[in-house]
Amino acid sequence: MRYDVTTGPIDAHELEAVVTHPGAGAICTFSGIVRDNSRGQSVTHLDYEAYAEMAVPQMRKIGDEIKQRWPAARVAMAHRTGKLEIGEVSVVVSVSCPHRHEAFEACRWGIDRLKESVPIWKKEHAADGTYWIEGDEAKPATG
Amino acid sequence: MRYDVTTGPIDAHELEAVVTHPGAGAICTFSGIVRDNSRGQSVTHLDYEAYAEMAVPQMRKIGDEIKQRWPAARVAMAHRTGKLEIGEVSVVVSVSCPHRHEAFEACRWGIDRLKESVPIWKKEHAADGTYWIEGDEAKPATG
Amino acid sequence: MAVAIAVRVRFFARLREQSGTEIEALQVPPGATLEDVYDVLRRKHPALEAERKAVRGAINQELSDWSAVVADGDEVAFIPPVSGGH
Amino acid sequence: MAVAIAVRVRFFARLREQSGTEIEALQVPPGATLEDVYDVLRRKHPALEAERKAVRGAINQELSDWSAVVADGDEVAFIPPVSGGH
Repeated sequence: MRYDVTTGPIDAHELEAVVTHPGAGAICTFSGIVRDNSRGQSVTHLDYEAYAEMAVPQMRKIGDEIKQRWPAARVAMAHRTGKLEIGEVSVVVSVSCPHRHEAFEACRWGIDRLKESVPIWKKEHAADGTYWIEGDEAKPATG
Repeated sequence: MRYDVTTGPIDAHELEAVVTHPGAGAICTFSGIVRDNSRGQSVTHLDYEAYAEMAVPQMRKIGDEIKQRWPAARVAMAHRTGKLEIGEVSVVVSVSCPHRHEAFEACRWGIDRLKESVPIWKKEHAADGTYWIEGDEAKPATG
Repeated sequence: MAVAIAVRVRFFARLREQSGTEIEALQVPPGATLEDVYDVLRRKHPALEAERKAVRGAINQELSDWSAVVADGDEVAFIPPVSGGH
Repeated sequence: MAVAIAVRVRFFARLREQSGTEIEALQVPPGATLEDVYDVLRRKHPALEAERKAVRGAINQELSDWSAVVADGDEVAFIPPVSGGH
């Protein structure tokens, strides 16, 4: 198990190495990437900001819940903060399980939970201005 | 798009690099790993054998079907052949999409189709003997 | 008997920009709730989000109700909704 | 008029082990179907799988019905079910 909030690049292979073990037949790894568009606007870059002291325990809680639902699962997750350019990896969730369908389900459940509950915020620098993305809302940034 | 049958190690990062592009916000990568057990028996290693001239076109067909179902998807897949030790990667399917749910669905659909339709066979060297795995059946090997 | 308790307040993301500060020390009366703390902060930082449902409070890194009472030495954080996304 | 056509036969996995060969050249009468070809091969290699539903035939890398007719120069393959798995 490994849960990181980091300003440096995320190495998905490192997370996969954490979840690999001799009983694991399947690894599902999700990577979130900075896209060049959002809300119909072109995006130049993003800033991610985290409440790290709360985010890491929240990630651990999600990992513990995954292990309750899929007892054989092993989990690693990392989220990057700071300025990210188009094509850079913002978040990775990697889950191993004995079989593939449970690996897919557990990984997807993990990233969905992370996105809705881990205190990390995205500031979008786009053609139409700079916005904080809060759920379905984009609110003008003032900083 | 990239479709490989290879005797060397598979580099999942290389496949992810193939599917990454500025419009992709999500990459889902599945890796199949050699497990240390199967059918309740301990496994020492596997041999994979492919009909490569048929397997690669079949993988391409699966990739084309993914692009019909998820038009924004990009796909890469690779399967390794020969002797594989516990913990080694036998197969990787990587799919990028604008958003994560479609990336998960397309990737899962891809590995499911690959497993049921691409002519690659698994020979299991286990505590109770050596078997060819054909669907749900394990048939004694004689070679 | 204490006439005030000291908390450390942290702001994040849009609320950090509105308050103009990342972290500040604050004294509040004993028995103050998260809501009371936020009201004090709103008076200090008038640009701070007025719509209460766009803000969550956390005490010592745990999301807490607005009626939760803060204690001396607590870390209190005010955070906007997380990004979510698809 | 040709009295025989030449095909290249390939065996994989368990069928390869049973036949003891990976690839062989075979002459069959014009009009021979995949089933005819397999029958010829079963006589040459008695250990080859008898249960027809445990075998698929492919002509030029395309899965084909047992009734499909082979042509001169075709690559004919006999393959077991793939591994599937969960």
